Amino acid sequence: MIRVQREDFDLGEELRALSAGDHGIGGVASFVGLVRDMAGGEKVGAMMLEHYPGMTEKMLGRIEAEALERWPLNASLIIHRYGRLEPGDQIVLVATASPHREAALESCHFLIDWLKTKAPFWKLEDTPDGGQWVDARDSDGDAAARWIKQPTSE
Amino acid sequence: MIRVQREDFDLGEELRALSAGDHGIGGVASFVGLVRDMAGGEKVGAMMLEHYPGMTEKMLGRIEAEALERWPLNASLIIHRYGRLEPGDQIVLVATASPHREAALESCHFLIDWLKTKAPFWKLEDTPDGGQWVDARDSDGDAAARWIKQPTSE
Amino acid sequence: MKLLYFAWLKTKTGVSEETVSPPEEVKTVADLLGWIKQRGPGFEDALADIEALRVAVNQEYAEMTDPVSAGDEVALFPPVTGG
Amino acid sequence: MKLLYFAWLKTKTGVSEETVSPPEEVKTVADLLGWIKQRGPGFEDALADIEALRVAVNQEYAEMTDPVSAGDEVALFPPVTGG
Repeated sequence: MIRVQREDFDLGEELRALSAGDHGIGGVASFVGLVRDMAGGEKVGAMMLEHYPGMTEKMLGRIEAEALERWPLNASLIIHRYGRLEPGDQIVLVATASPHREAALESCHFLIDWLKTKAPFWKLEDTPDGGQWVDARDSDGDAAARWIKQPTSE
Repeated sequence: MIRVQREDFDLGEELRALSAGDHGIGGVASFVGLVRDMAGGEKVGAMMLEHYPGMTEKMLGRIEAEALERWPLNASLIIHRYGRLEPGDQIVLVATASPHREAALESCHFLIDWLKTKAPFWKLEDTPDGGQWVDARDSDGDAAARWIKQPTSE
Repeated sequence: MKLLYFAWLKTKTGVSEETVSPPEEVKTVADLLGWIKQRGPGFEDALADIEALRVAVNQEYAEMTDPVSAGDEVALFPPVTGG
Repeated sequence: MKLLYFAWLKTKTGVSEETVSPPEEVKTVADLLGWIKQRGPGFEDALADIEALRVAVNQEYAEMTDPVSAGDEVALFPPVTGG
Protein backbone atom coordinates (compact mmCIF):
# COMPACT_ATOMS: atom_id res chain seq x y z
CA MET A 1 0.00 0.00 0.00
CA ILE A 2 1.19 3.54 -0.70
CA ARG A 3 0.04 6.81 0.82
CA VAL A 4 1.11 10.38 0.08
CA GLN A 5 -0.18 12.70 2.75
CA ARG A 6 0.30 15.96 4.58
CA GLU A 7 -0.68 14.52 8.00
CA ASP A 8 1.59 12.68 10.38
CA PHE A 9 1.18 8.91 10.89
CA ASP A 10 1.18 6.63 13.91
CA LEU A 11 4.18 4.37 13.41
CA GLY A 12 3.14 1.70 15.90
CA GLU A 13 -0.37 1.55 14.47
CA GLU A 14 0.88 1.29 10.88
CA LEU A 15 3.30 -1.52 11.68
CA ARG A 16 0.73 -3.40 13.73
CA ALA A 17 -1.79 -3.16 10.87
CA LEU A 18 0.81 -4.46 8.41
CA SER A 19 1.12 -7.86 10.07
CA ALA A 20 -2.27 -8.08 11.81
CA GLY A 21 -4.00 -11.42 11.36
CA ASP A 22 -1.33 -12.97 9.14
CA HIS A 23 0.51 -15.60 11.16
CA GLY A 24 2.62 -16.59 8.19
CA ILE A 25 4.69 -13.46 8.72
CA GLY A 26 8.02 -14.07 10.47
CA GLY A 27 9.45 -10.58 10.33
CA VAL A 28 8.58 -6.95 9.78
CA ALA A 29 11.34 -4.55 8.74
CA SER A 30 10.83 -0.81 8.72
CA PHE A 31 12.63 2.44 8.12
CA VAL A 32 11.39 5.84 9.25
CA GLY A 33 13.03 9.01 7.93
CA LEU A 34 13.03 12.01 10.26
CA VAL A 35 13.75 15.71 9.73
CA ARG A 36 17.23 16.47 11.08
CA ASP A 37 18.12 19.84 12.57
CA MET A 38 21.49 19.82 10.82
CA ALA A 39 22.32 19.63 7.12
CA GLY A 40 25.80 20.03 5.72
CA GLY A 41 26.95 21.48 9.03
CA GLU A 42 24.28 24.16 8.96
CA LYS A 43 21.46 24.54 11.47
CA VAL A 44 18.11 23.85 9.83
CA GLY A 45 14.75 25.00 11.11
CA ALA A 46 11.72 23.65 9.33
CA MET A 47 11.55 22.43 5.74
CA MET A 48 8.98 22.44 3.00
CA LEU A 49 8.62 19.18 1.15
CA GLU A 50 7.25 19.71 -2.36
CA HIS A 51 6.11 16.89 -4.63
CA TYR A 52 4.55 16.20 -8.01
CA PRO A 53 1.01 15.00 -7.30
CA GLY A 54 0.09 12.15 -9.61
CA MET A 55 3.62 11.21 -10.61
CA THR A 56 4.53 10.65 -6.95
CA GLU A 57 1.80 8.06 -6.48
CA LYS A 58 2.69 6.47 -9.82
CA MET A 59 6.39 6.14 -8.93
CA LEU A 60 5.77 4.90 -5.38
CA GLY A 61 3.32 2.33 -6.70
CA ARG A 62 5.89 1.14 -9.21
CA ILE A 63 8.66 0.96 -6.59
CA GLU A 64 6.43 -1.12 -4.35
CA ALA A 65 5.43 -3.41 -7.25
CA GLU A 66 9.12 -3.96 -7.99
CA ALA A 67 9.77 -5.02 -4.38
CA LEU A 68 6.77 -7.37 -4.41
CA GLU A 69 8.12 -8.98 -7.55
CA ARG A 70 11.66 -9.43 -6.23
CA TRP A 71 10.93 -10.67 -2.69
CA PRO A 72 8.32 -12.97 -1.12
CA LEU A 73 6.36 -10.33 0.81
CA ASN A 74 3.06 -10.73 2.60
CA ALA A 75 2.59 -6.98 2.92
CA SER A 76 4.35 -3.69 2.25
CA LEU A 77 3.73 -0.06 3.01
CA ILE A 78 5.13 3.26 1.86
CA ILE A 79 3.92 6.47 3.47
CA HIS A 80 5.51 9.74 2.32
CA ARG A 81 4.55 13.11 3.70
CA TYR A 82 4.71 16.52 2.01
CA GLY A 83 4.25 20.11 3.18
CA ARG A 84 5.86 21.88 6.10
CA LEU A 85 7.88 19.67 8.47
CA GLU A 86 9.81 20.51 11.64
CA PRO A 87 13.00 18.88 13.01
CA GLY A 88 12.08 15.55 14.59
CA ASP A 89 9.02 15.11 12.35
CA GLN A 90 8.49 11.86 10.48
CA ILE A 91 8.94 12.26 6.70
CA VAL A 92 8.67 8.76 5.32
CA LEU A 93 7.93 5.20 6.37
CA VAL A 94 8.74 2.08 4.42
CA ALA A 95 7.88 -1.30 5.88
CA THR A 96 7.80 -4.86 4.61
CA ALA A 97 6.53 -8.12 6.07
CA SER A 98 7.69 -11.55 4.97
CA PRO A 99 7.90 -15.12 6.21
CA HIS A 100 11.66 -14.65 5.98
CA ARG A 101 13.90 -12.21 7.83
CA GLU A 102 16.30 -11.55 4.97
CA ALA A 103 13.49 -10.82 2.51
CA ALA A 104 11.91 -8.29 4.87
CA LEU A 105 15.22 -6.56 5.63
CA GLU A 106 16.48 -6.45 2.05
CA SER A 107 13.22 -5.28 0.51
CA CYS A 108 12.87 -2.54 3.13
CA HIS A 109 16.38 -1.33 2.32
CA PHE A 110 15.60 -1.52 -1.39
CA LEU A 111 12.39 0.51 -1.06
CA ILE A 112 13.99 3.46 0.70
CA ASP A 113 17.09 3.48 -1.55
CA TRP A 114 14.98 3.26 -4.70
CA LEU A 115 12.46 5.85 -3.50
CA LYS A 116 15.26 8.33 -2.75
CA THR A 117 16.26 8.51 -6.39
CA LYS A 118 12.90 8.02 -8.15
CA ALA A 119 10.06 9.60 -6.19
CA PRO A 120 9.50 13.25 -7.22
CA PHE A 121 10.00 15.09 -3.93
CA TRP A 122 12.14 18.15 -3.28
CA LYS A 123 13.22 19.65 0.03
CA LEU A 124 13.40 23.37 0.71
CA GLU A 125 15.20 23.90 4.02
CA ASP A 126 14.96 26.99 6.19
CA THR A 127 18.51 28.00 7.06
CA PRO A 128 19.97 31.14 8.67
CA ASP A 129 20.76 32.24 5.07
CA GLY A 130 17.15 31.73 3.91
CA GLY A 131 15.45 28.91 2.03
CA GLN A 132 17.86 26.42 0.42
CA TRP A 133 16.82 23.73 -2.04
CA VAL A 134 18.54 20.52 -0.99
CA ASP A 135 20.87 19.06 -3.61
CA ALA A 136 20.58 15.40 -4.56
CA ARG A 137 23.49 13.42 -3.16
CA ASP A 138 25.72 11.17 -5.24
CA SER A 139 25.67 8.66 -2.39
CA ASP A 140 21.91 8.21 -2.90
CA GLY A 141 22.51 7.36 -6.52
CA ASP A 142 25.20 4.89 -5.52
CA ALA A 143 22.91 3.29 -2.92
CA ALA A 144 20.13 2.85 -5.49
CA ALA A 145 22.55 1.51 -8.11
CA ARG A 146 23.36 -1.45 -5.85
CA TRP A 147 19.85 -2.74 -6.48
CA ILE A 148 20.00 -2.63 -10.28
CA LYS A 149 19.60 -6.18 -11.47
CA GLN A 150 22.56 -7.55 -13.34
CA PRO A 151 21.59 -9.16 -16.64
CA THR A 152 21.68 -12.92 -16.15
CA SER A 153 23.05 -15.20 -18.84
CA GLU A 154 19.90 -17.16 -19.52
CA MET B 1 19.77 -0.59 25.50
CA ILE B 2 19.00 -4.28 25.88
CA ARG B 3 16.07 -5.98 27.55
CA VAL B 4 15.28 -9.66 28.08
CA GLN B 5 11.72 -10.10 29.21
CA ARG B 6 8.72 -12.38 29.34
CA GLU B 7 6.20 -9.57 28.69
CA ASP B 8 5.19 -8.22 25.31
CA PHE B 9 6.35 -4.75 24.23
CA ASP B 10 4.66 -1.80 22.52
CA LEU B 11 6.49 -1.42 19.24
CA GLY B 12 5.31 2.12 18.49
CA GLU B 13 6.20 3.29 21.98
CA GLU B 14 9.66 1.72 21.87
CA LEU B 15 10.51 3.26 18.50
CA ARG B 16 9.17 6.64 19.53
CA ALA B 17 11.27 6.58 22.73
CA LEU B 18 14.37 5.65 20.70
CA SER B 19 14.43 8.91 18.75
CA ALA B 20 12.53 11.20 21.15
CA GLY B 21 14.17 14.56 21.69
CA ASP B 22 17.18 13.91 19.46
CA HIS B 23 16.79 15.98 16.31
CA GLY B 24 20.14 14.86 14.99
CA ILE B 25 18.56 11.52 14.06
CA GLY B 26 17.72 11.18 10.37
CA GLY B 27 16.50 7.61 10.33
CA VAL B 28 15.28 4.78 12.52
CA ALA B 29 15.51 1.22 11.21
CA SER B 30 13.81 -1.66 12.95
CA PHE B 31 13.16 -5.36 12.66
CA VAL B 32 10.50 -7.25 14.59
CA GLY B 33 10.51 -11.05 14.64
CA LEU B 34 7.11 -12.74 14.97
CA VAL B 35 6.07 -16.31 15.76
CA ARG B 36 4.99 -18.03 12.53
CA ASP B 37 2.32 -20.68 12.44
CA MET B 38 4.34 -22.75 9.97
CA ALA B 39 7.80 -24.22 10.31
CA GLY B 40 9.34 -26.61 7.80
CA GLY B 41 5.92 -27.15 6.26
CA GLU B 42 4.42 -28.24 9.57
CA LYS B 43 1.67 -26.42 11.42
CA VAL B 44 2.98 -24.95 14.66
CA GLY B 45 0.88 -23.97 17.66
CA ALA B 46 2.64 -22.14 20.43
CA MET B 47 6.35 -22.28 21.24
CA MET B 48 8.45 -22.11 24.36
CA LEU B 49 11.49 -19.88 24.12
CA GLU B 50 14.18 -20.92 26.59
CA HIS B 51 17.28 -18.88 27.31
CA TYR B 52 20.38 -18.77 29.49
CA PRO B 53 19.80 -15.97 31.99
CA GLY B 54 22.97 -14.00 32.54
CA MET B 55 24.74 -15.11 29.38
CA THR B 56 21.87 -13.79 27.26
CA GLU B 57 22.23 -10.27 28.64
CA LYS B 58 26.01 -10.50 28.32
CA MET B 59 25.85 -11.54 24.65
CA LEU B 60 23.16 -9.03 23.70
CA GLY B 61 25.16 -6.27 25.40
CA ARG B 62 28.23 -7.27 23.46
CA ILE B 63 26.35 -7.45 20.14
CA GLU B 64 24.99 -3.97 20.74
CA ALA B 65 28.42 -2.64 21.70
CA GLU B 66 29.82 -4.05 18.46
CA ALA B 67 27.15 -2.21 16.43
CA LEU B 68 27.81 1.04 18.29
CA GLU B 69 31.49 0.70 17.48
CA ARG B 70 30.98 -0.03 13.78
CA TRP B 71 28.30 2.54 12.92
CA PRO B 72 27.56 6.14 13.99
CA LEU B 73 24.43 5.46 16.04
CA ASN B 74 22.58 7.88 18.29
CA ALA B 75 20.59 5.08 19.91
CA SER B 76 19.97 1.35 19.68
CA LEU B 77 17.61 -1.13 21.25
CA ILE B 78 17.36 -4.90 21.50
CA ILE B 79 14.36 -6.49 23.20
CA HIS B 80 14.17 -10.28 23.27
CA ARG B 81 11.33 -12.19 24.88
CA TYR B 82 11.35 -15.66 26.41
CA GLY B 83 8.68 -18.03 27.71
CA ARG B 84 5.53 -19.20 25.97
CA LEU B 85 4.65 -17.44 22.72
CA GLU B 86 1.72 -17.90 20.34
CA PRO B 87 1.65 -17.47 16.53
CA GLY B 88 1.60 -13.76 15.71
CA ASP B 89 3.36 -12.82 18.96
CA GLN B 90 6.38 -10.54 18.88
CA ILE B 91 9.62 -12.37 19.76
CA VAL B 92 12.34 -9.82 19.20
CA LEU B 93 12.86 -6.18 18.33
CA VAL B 94 16.09 -4.63 17.12
CA ALA B 95 16.16 -0.94 16.28
CA THR B 96 18.84 1.61 15.50
CA ALA B 97 18.80 5.38 15.07
CA SER B 98 21.44 7.33 13.18
CA PRO B 99 21.94 10.64 11.40
CA HIS B 100 22.44 8.51 8.28
CA ARG B 101 20.02 6.13 6.58
CA GLU B 102 22.61 3.56 5.54
CA ALA B 103 24.08 3.33 9.04
CA ALA B 104 20.66 2.74 10.59
CA LEU B 105 19.67 0.10 8.02
CA GLU B 106 22.97 -1.77 8.02
CA SER B 107 23.39 -1.84 11.79
CA CYS B 108 19.81 -3.06 12.25
CA HIS B 109 20.46 -5.88 9.79
CA PHE B 110 23.75 -6.67 11.54
CA LEU B 111 22.12 -6.81 14.99
CA ILE B 112 19.48 -9.36 14.06
CA ASP B 113 21.88 -11.52 12.00
CA TRP B 114 24.50 -11.49 14.75
CA LEU B 115 21.97 -12.11 17.51
CA LYS B 116 20.57 -15.14 15.67
CA THR B 117 23.88 -17.00 15.96
CA LYS B 118 25.22 -15.69 19.30
CA ALA B 119 22.38 -15.08 21.77
CA PRO B 120 21.64 -18.23 23.82
CA PHE B 121 17.97 -18.84 23.01
CA TRP B 122 16.32 -22.10 21.99
CA LYS B 123 12.89 -22.68 20.53
CA LEU B 124 10.67 -25.62 21.45
CA GLU B 125 7.74 -25.71 19.04
CA ASP B 126 4.41 -27.41 19.67
CA THR B 127 3.66 -29.51 16.59
CA PRO B 128 1.04 -32.19 15.90
CA ASP B 129 3.86 -34.69 16.67
CA GLY B 130 4.64 -33.09 20.04
CA GLY B 131 7.35 -30.65 21.17
CA GLN B 132 10.17 -30.20 18.64
CA TRP B 133 13.41 -28.36 19.38
CA VAL B 134 14.12 -26.10 16.42
CA ASP B 135 17.41 -26.81 14.64
CA ALA B 136 19.82 -23.98 13.93
CA ARG B 137 19.83 -23.12 10.24
CA ASP B 138 22.95 -22.94 8.13
CA SER B 139 21.52 -19.85 6.44
CA ASP B 140 21.67 -18.01 9.78
CA GLY B 141 25.36 -18.82 10.07
CA ASP B 142 25.90 -17.60 6.52
CA ALA B 143 23.99 -14.39 7.22
CA ALA B 144 26.09 -13.69 10.30
CA ALA B 145 29.32 -14.52 8.50
CA ARG B 146 28.74 -11.66 6.06
CA TRP B 147 29.39 -9.25 8.93
CA ILE B 148 32.74 -10.71 10.00
CA LYS B 149 35.30 -8.01 9.47
CA GLN B 150 37.95 -8.82 6.94
CA PRO B 151 41.49 -8.17 8.21
CA THR B 152 42.70 -4.93 6.69
CA SER B 153 46.28 -4.52 5.48
CA GLU B 154 47.30 -1.79 7.86
CA MET C 1 0.87 21.20 -23.98
CA LYS C 2 0.99 21.57 -20.22
CA LEU C 3 4.30 22.52 -18.58
CA LEU C 4 5.04 22.04 -14.88
CA TYR C 5 8.02 23.44 -12.97
CA PHE C 6 9.13 22.21 -9.54
CA ALA C 7 11.59 23.26 -6.82
CA TRP C 8 14.14 25.86 -7.98
CA LEU C 9 12.89 25.65 -11.55
CA LYS C 10 9.64 27.11 -10.31
CA THR C 11 11.51 29.82 -8.39
CA LYS C 12 13.70 30.79 -11.34
CA THR C 13 11.01 30.75 -14.01
CA GLY C 14 8.43 32.27 -11.70
CA VAL C 15 5.92 29.77 -13.10
CA SER C 16 4.57 26.57 -11.58
CA GLU C 17 2.22 25.59 -14.37
CA GLU C 18 1.42 26.92 -17.85
CA THR C 19 -0.21 25.82 -21.07
CA VAL C 20 1.89 26.45 -24.16
CA SER C 21 1.79 25.78 -27.90
CA PRO C 22 5.35 25.32 -29.14
CA PRO C 23 5.95 25.53 -32.92
CA GLU C 24 5.79 22.39 -35.04
CA GLU C 25 9.59 21.99 -35.17
CA VAL C 26 9.54 21.07 -31.47
CA LYS C 27 9.45 17.29 -31.68
CA THR C 28 11.65 16.04 -28.80
CA VAL C 29 12.39 16.90 -25.17
CA ALA C 30 15.65 18.54 -26.29
CA ASP C 31 13.73 20.69 -28.82
CA LEU C 32 11.26 21.70 -26.15
CA LEU C 33 13.96 22.73 -23.66
CA GLY C 34 15.65 24.80 -26.39
CA TRP C 35 12.37 26.52 -27.17
CA ILE C 36 11.53 27.22 -23.49
CA LYS C 37 15.01 28.63 -22.88
CA GLN C 38 14.60 31.45 -25.43
CA ARG C 39 11.32 32.64 -23.93
CA GLY C 40 13.00 35.04 -21.48
CA PRO C 41 15.83 35.58 -19.00
CA GLY C 42 14.07 33.63 -16.17
CA PHE C 43 13.68 30.59 -18.42
CA GLU C 44 17.21 30.95 -19.77
CA ASP C 45 18.56 31.05 -16.22
CA ALA C 46 16.46 28.09 -15.04
CA LEU C 47 17.46 25.93 -18.00
CA ALA C 48 21.10 27.06 -18.19
CA ASP C 49 22.47 23.71 -17.04
CA ILE C 50 20.54 20.98 -18.84
CA GLU C 51 22.57 18.30 -17.02
CA ALA C 52 21.07 19.50 -13.72
CA LEU C 53 17.51 18.95 -14.99
CA ARG C 54 15.17 16.01 -15.00
CA VAL C 55 12.22 15.84 -17.37
CA ALA C 56 9.05 13.80 -17.10
CA VAL C 57 6.61 13.40 -20.00
CA ASN C 58 3.15 12.34 -18.88
CA GLN C 59 4.59 11.52 -15.45
CA GLU C 60 7.31 9.21 -16.79
CA TYR C 61 11.00 10.04 -16.69
CA ALA C 62 12.09 11.01 -20.20
CA GLU C 63 15.33 11.27 -22.17
CA MET C 64 16.39 14.21 -24.35
CA THR C 65 15.55 12.27 -27.50
CA ASP C 66 12.05 11.23 -26.38
CA PRO C 67 9.17 12.75 -28.41
CA VAL C 68 6.76 15.39 -27.10
CA SER C 69 3.44 16.36 -28.61
CA ALA C 70 0.53 18.75 -28.16
CA GLY C 71 -1.49 16.93 -25.51
CA ASP C 72 1.47 16.04 -23.27
CA GLU C 73 2.09 17.04 -19.67
CA VAL C 74 5.79 17.86 -19.41
CA ALA C 75 7.43 18.50 -16.04
CA LEU C 76 10.85 20.04 -15.43
CA PHE C 77 12.59 19.58 -12.09
CA PRO C 78 15.94 19.06 -10.36
CA PRO C 79 17.12 15.59 -9.23
CA VAL C 80 14.74 14.38 -6.52
CA THR C 81 15.54 14.64 -2.81
CA GLY C 82 12.72 12.90 -0.97
CA GLY C 83 12.84 10.20 1.66
CA MET D 1 31.94 -26.71 39.31
CA LYS D 2 28.43 -25.80 38.21
CA LEU D 3 26.99 -27.47 35.11
CA LEU D 4 24.01 -26.16 33.15
CA TYR D 5 22.10 -27.98 30.40
CA PHE D 6 19.73 -26.28 27.97
CA ALA D 7 17.19 -27.30 25.32
CA TRP D 8 17.39 -30.98 24.30
CA LEU D 9 20.51 -31.47 26.41
CA LYS D 10 18.35 -30.83 29.44
CA THR D 11 15.69 -33.24 28.14
CA LYS D 12 18.18 -36.01 27.43
CA THR D 13 20.23 -35.71 30.62
CA GLY D 14 17.14 -35.04 32.73
CA VAL D 15 19.16 -32.35 34.51
CA SER D 16 19.02 -28.57 34.13
CA GLU D 17 21.64 -27.67 36.73
CA GLU D 18 24.03 -29.60 38.96
CA THR D 19 27.17 -29.08 41.01
CA VAL D 20 29.93 -31.58 40.30
CA SER D 21 33.53 -32.26 41.29
CA PRO D 22 35.31 -33.86 38.33
CA PRO D 23 38.67 -35.57 39.01
CA GLU D 24 41.89 -33.59 38.72
CA GLU D 25 42.68 -35.00 35.25
CA VAL D 26 39.79 -32.97 33.85
CA LYS D 27 41.63 -29.86 32.69
CA THR D 28 39.89 -28.84 29.42
CA VAL D 29 36.40 -28.63 27.96
CA ALA D 30 37.12 -31.82 25.99
CA ASP D 31 38.18 -33.61 29.20
CA LEU D 32 35.02 -32.45 30.92
CA LEU D 33 32.72 -33.63 28.14
CA GLY D 34 34.46 -37.03 28.18
CA TRP D 35 33.97 -37.27 31.93
CA ILE D 36 30.27 -36.22 31.79
CA LYS D 37 29.59 -38.73 29.01
CA GLN D 38 30.57 -41.76 31.14
CA ARG D 39 28.29 -40.78 34.00
CA GLY D 40 25.29 -42.69 32.62
CA PRO D 41 23.20 -43.51 29.54
CA GLY D 42 21.31 -40.17 29.56
CA PHE D 43 24.59 -38.26 29.53
CA GLU D 44 26.11 -40.55 26.92
CA ASP D 45 23.09 -40.03 24.67
CA ALA D 46 23.04 -36.25 25.16
CA LEU D 47 26.75 -35.91 24.42
CA ALA D 48 26.90 -38.51 21.65
CA ASP D 49 27.53 -35.93 18.91
CA ILE D 50 30.07 -33.44 20.23
CA GLU D 51 29.87 -31.49 16.95
CA ALA D 52 26.22 -30.71 17.70
CA LEU D 53 27.12 -29.12 21.05
CA ARG D 54 28.10 -25.65 22.11
CA VAL D 55 29.89 -25.03 25.38
CA ALA D 56 30.12 -21.84 27.42
CA VAL D 57 32.55 -21.43 30.31
CA ASN D 58 31.56 -18.65 32.68
CA GLN D 59 29.04 -17.43 30.08
CA GLU D 60 31.62 -17.16 27.29
CA TYR D 61 31.66 -19.45 24.25
CA ALA D 62 34.51 -21.93 24.71
CA GLU D 63 36.58 -24.23 22.51
CA MET D 64 37.39 -27.88 23.24
CA THR D 65 40.91 -26.97 24.28
CA ASP D 66 39.91 -24.19 26.70
CA PRO D 67 40.67 -24.87 30.38
CA VAL D 68 38.01 -25.56 33.03
CA SER D 69 38.52 -25.44 36.78
CA ALA D 70 36.67 -26.00 40.03
CA GLY D 71 34.85 -22.66 40.41
CA ASP D 72 33.63 -22.46 36.79
CA GLU D 73 30.07 -22.34 35.49
CA VAL D 74 29.97 -24.57 32.41
CA ALA D 75 26.91 -24.66 30.14
CA LEU D 76 26.15 -27.25 27.46
CA PHE D 77 23.60 -26.50 24.76
CA PRO D 78 22.75 -26.96 21.07
CA PRO D 79 23.40 -24.21 18.50
CA VAL D 80 21.21 -21.23 19.36
CA THR D 81 17.92 -20.52 17.61
CA GLY D 82 16.67 -17.20 18.97
CA GLY D 83 15.54 -14.12 17.10
